[in-house]
Amino acid sequence: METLLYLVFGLVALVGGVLVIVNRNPVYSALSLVLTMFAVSALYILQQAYFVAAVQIVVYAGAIVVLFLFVIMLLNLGDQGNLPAASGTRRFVGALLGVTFAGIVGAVVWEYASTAGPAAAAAGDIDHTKSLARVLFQNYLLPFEVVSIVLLAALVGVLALIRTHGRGLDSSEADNV
Amino acid sequence: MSTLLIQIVVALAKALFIILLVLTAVPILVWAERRVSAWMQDRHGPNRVGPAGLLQPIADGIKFLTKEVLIPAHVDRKLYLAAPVILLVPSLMTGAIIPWSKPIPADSALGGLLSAVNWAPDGIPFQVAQINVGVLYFFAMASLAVYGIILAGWASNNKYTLLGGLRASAQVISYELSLGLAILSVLLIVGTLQLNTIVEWQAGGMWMVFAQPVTWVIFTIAALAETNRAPFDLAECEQELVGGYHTEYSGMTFATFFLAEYANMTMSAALNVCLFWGGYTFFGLEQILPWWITFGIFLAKVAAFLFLFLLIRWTFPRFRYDQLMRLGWKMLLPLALGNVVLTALGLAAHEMWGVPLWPALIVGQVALIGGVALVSVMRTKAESAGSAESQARA
Amino acid sequence: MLAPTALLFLPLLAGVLINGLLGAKLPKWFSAALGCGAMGASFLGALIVVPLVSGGAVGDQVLWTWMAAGSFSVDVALKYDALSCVMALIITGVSFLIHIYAAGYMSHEDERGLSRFYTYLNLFVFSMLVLVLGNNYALMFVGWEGVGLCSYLLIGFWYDRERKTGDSTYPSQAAKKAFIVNRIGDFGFLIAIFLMFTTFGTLQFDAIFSNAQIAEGGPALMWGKPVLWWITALLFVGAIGKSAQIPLYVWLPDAMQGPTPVSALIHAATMVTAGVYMVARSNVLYTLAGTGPSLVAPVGIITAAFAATMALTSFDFKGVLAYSTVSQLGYMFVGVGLGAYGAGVAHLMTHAFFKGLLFLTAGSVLHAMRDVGDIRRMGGLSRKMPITFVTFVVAALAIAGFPFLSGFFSKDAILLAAYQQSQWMFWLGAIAAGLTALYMFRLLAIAFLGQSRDQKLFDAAHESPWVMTLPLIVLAVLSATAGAVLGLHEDGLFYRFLADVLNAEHHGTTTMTPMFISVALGLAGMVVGILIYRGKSVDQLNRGNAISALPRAKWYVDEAYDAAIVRPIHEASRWVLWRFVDKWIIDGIVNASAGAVYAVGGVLRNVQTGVVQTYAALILAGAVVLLFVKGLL
Amino acid sequence: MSDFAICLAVSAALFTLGVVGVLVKRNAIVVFMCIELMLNAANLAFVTFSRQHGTVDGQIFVFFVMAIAAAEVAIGLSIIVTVFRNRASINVDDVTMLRR
Repeated sequence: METLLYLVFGLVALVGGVLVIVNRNPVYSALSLVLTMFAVSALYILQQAYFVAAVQIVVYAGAIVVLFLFVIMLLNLGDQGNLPAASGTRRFVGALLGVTFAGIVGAVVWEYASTAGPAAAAAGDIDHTKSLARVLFQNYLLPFEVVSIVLLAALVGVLALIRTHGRGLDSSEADNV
Repeated sequence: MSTLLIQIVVALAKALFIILLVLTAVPILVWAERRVSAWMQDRHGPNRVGPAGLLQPIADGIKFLTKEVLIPAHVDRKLYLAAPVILLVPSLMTGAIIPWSKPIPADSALGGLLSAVNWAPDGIPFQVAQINVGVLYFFAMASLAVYGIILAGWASNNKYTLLGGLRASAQVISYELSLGLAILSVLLIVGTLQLNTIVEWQAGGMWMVFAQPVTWVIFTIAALAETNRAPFDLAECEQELVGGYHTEYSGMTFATFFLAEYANMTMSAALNVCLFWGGYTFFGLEQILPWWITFGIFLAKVAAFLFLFLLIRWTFPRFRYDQLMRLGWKMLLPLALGNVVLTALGLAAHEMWGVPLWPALIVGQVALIGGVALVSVMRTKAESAGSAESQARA
Repeated sequence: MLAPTALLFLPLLAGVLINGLLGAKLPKWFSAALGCGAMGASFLGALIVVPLVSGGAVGDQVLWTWMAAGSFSVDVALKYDALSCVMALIITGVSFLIHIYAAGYMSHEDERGLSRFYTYLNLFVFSMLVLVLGNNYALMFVGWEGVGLCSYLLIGFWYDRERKTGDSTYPSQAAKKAFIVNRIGDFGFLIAIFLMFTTFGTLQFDAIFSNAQIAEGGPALMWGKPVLWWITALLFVGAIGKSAQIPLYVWLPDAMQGPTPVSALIHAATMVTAGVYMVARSNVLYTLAGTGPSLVAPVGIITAAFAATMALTSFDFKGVLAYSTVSQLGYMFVGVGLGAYGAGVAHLMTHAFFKGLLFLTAGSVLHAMRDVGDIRRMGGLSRKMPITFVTFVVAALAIAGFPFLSGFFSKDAILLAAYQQSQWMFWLGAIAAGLTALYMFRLLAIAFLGQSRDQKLFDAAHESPWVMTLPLIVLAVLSATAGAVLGLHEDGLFYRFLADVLNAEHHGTTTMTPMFISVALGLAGMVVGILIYRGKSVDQLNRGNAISALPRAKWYVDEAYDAAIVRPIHEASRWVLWRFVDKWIIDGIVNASAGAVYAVGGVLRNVQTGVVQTYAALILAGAVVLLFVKGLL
Repeated sequence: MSDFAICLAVSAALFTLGVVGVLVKRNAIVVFMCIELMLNAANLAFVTFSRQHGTVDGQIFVFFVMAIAAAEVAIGLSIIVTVFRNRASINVDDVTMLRR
């Protein structure tokens, strides 16, 4: 029963991934991406990583893809948004490389998965948000702080990047919106 | 296997009940809105169809249903039709984690029926899903609501709708932060993400709002903005954008947007009640009252909140876009951050030095209010000094 | 011992750094005062060292480890013993006087020039102290190269002076010549150092000297000579270069292109004696190897006589003195070569006094004569510059071996050693002593006595200022009295002081015969010099004869070198190295590698599309290959 | 086929899809989406291994990846906006200044 769910959601994730690439319209690509996100989130839930699943939705679906959509619409690309796919050669090379890569990775995964035993016993503790927080803020406190600095840097970087000289942000951007 | 199937059936039944509940609430809300607005503006409002116009929403609904769904040319058909549904579904899904009443005791008729398939000593929770990341789930679903708006705006292939969609997405992303931070301080105090536990924590009249008034204010404002209700309804402001993101919609598709907006309001109010106003509890009375009366208490509280939303809508003028952004980023966000810090400090004082919890939290809130007052006074002074200076220079 | 060491070295270092880095911005008086002050402080340090050393044995002072690689380890360490502190005292003392003198002599330079001059001068003394105080051959070599560098810089001090018409030498040319000729000697020195390391496993003096017996008994290295013979011979090659002996003396006369204080300090008093010091320092080796009598002393005595002939025919004031220096250095090598190390060092010291003095008087004269050094345009200068004249006379008497002046003691000690060991060397030395007196008094007679030959220059001539005459007087006093005061006579104070370091050897009995012979020849030379050359006109001076033609042309040594070495190298470089090796082989390699890079780049350029995805694809391809290889392994 | 293997296989396939998308697509925004796909694939693998090993460290890593992804998207999209402002194009083939 559970394995069926794994298969279904895995399949949905892959279909979403394929659609991201196949769709010519970036808006559809973004929506396909959301589909994948949901499917992956479902896989997290199946593996009892509830908190990660929720955060996955909040961050990826709720923020990141919305940002994508926001930019797509802000640029208002019109026909330009529907760029034709790359040339035949590039498609071929890309596909070839991808298939080779997938083959190798698949072989590795298969080898590993077939030798791996059943899931470890401590799984009961995995779903607990508190234990997650404890590990995060004790064992990984320094990386956590570093990540916060990275985010700050990104914030400053974005401001520096989109600054237009001589024009305030409020007037120009706000008017467009 | 069969147990699982029955569990699924029960869950589906609960879900269906809640959806129906919300969908029933919407016509009443529509009617209430029109009557309240009329009352506030000193006019009659709808009063022809049925007693006091009570049947007016039904007449409207029939009209929407029978009207042709007009699909303009040059729209993206699929997304155009999907957008209202995408908007409605997450708001209905939100209802899954709301504890609508106290657990249904096993010795009651309904409880007996349910416990036959799903035995629980403490009774059957009147809650579709007791997810252990409950509040986060609500948060996730709320953040999805923006897709409906943004897709509607884009799919309509109309500059007004597009602008409406953009505004909505920016607004929702901005206020999500304050909303999350406001919820965070509640979570810090209770120490769990499960909504029923949060409600039980407040049993006996120790409602969160008494300990966290500032948090409640932040939450309410952010939630209003999240639901695109006035005074934050810039995505659909008639004066600038005709009808905003739903300009191109008509008939049942338009009705779905309507439905979604009121469903959103209801869920937002329900969460507000759960987090801050004790949910189904009422000063300990819920211990002795039967579960369906606590359900009634909960509904009454939600209704009161909805009434508050209506009052706000018809009282406050709409924000300008830059004012909206300033409020979100420059006032609410710092305030929410400070709130979290002070709450955490209060909790730390409680846990480490044994300071009683409530005074510790209240002191934090008072300090926050004092800080806000100080900053605003200083800013006013600086502004007046600045203007005096500029006048002198002029 | 650390305090005197610091006093010896640090002021000079400070002077070098301050004058070198900030000199152009400092006022001239400050640069000069800084240079002289640093020198004076260093002299003070040397004065402190002497009683410490004479009071008892002072061991080597290890400052820090310079370099260590495997068994090879060299310390920056100083050796304080009688020899090194005598050398330090001579160097700092004479240098101090010359520093002061230079303040007057170089007063026409601008701020840049003056500070540069004092920078080099201080750096020179610093290097010289490293040379004489180092306790191993590596550190000695550092000082050796340091003084060589300073010599190069100072000879070429007026590097911007053009080639004078009809003159084959000019400062930058002379500087290069000195540097390159010295390289030949340094090459020998370096090989000697390598040999010592492979033989003894160390470069420290004491360790080498105490193990020298082993090497002496070892197998023959080449041509039937033991390794120690080669070591000492090659060391002496270094000394030949630095101390201007045959066949590498040619750089020294040209080095007179430098400022006169430099000639006095470096090319008379201190640097050129470094070779003598080295041989004296290595006396244990030389005594064991027997190289001294067979190689060092013959080279020295031949140089002494040979250079004297050229001094006799030169018309350049400083040129006479330069050849005289070469000649006197030859005497010193005779001393140290014949085992009379004390005598050699004593002559080194007295020579520093009187030859320094002679050069300073030369500077004084040049100063007065507007840098005209040709003695045929001088004459009668004794009337214009009495102090210079008197000090010159004292110095000339000292170098000529006039009884009881300093040169008398030191030169006769050397001639005594020669008399005891080798008759031909003694007679050649005695003749050279006579020639020394002859050319000195020839110079005296032409330049200072008689009538002026260039009235315009004569009228403008004047006595030098006190900063220049004061060192003259001090040095004159030293030249006159050093022998008697310091006890340069046999078994005197000086020799007893040095006895620990220098194993004085006594051959046969002491005799007065050589002294009488050399004094007689010297006095004869003086009288003859005065009589012949006093009041000669320019034409009479120019009129040469068969005997004087060859030495006047400097025996065509420069020309011979030019034809035998310089030209072949030039031509070979031009036709083989440049036209063939450089143009075809080296340029070919360079161009071929550049062309290969260009060709490969031309192919790889296609990868550089600027499209990020191409790069991503390449990265992925690399990852695939890596994974594949990893899988295969 | 165990659940574990399914998740890993999905992860690998998703990653490959992302790679192919990055290589093939021309629209810079979609290229970014494909990068997100790859990150998600990695996250899925993290969570799967975390479950397999019975520790939460893998999930912690997912948070870090998400935080970095958020930063990366913010920067990346603002770069795209800037490029679009200057060149009126979001075709990655048009942005070839790396060549010079």
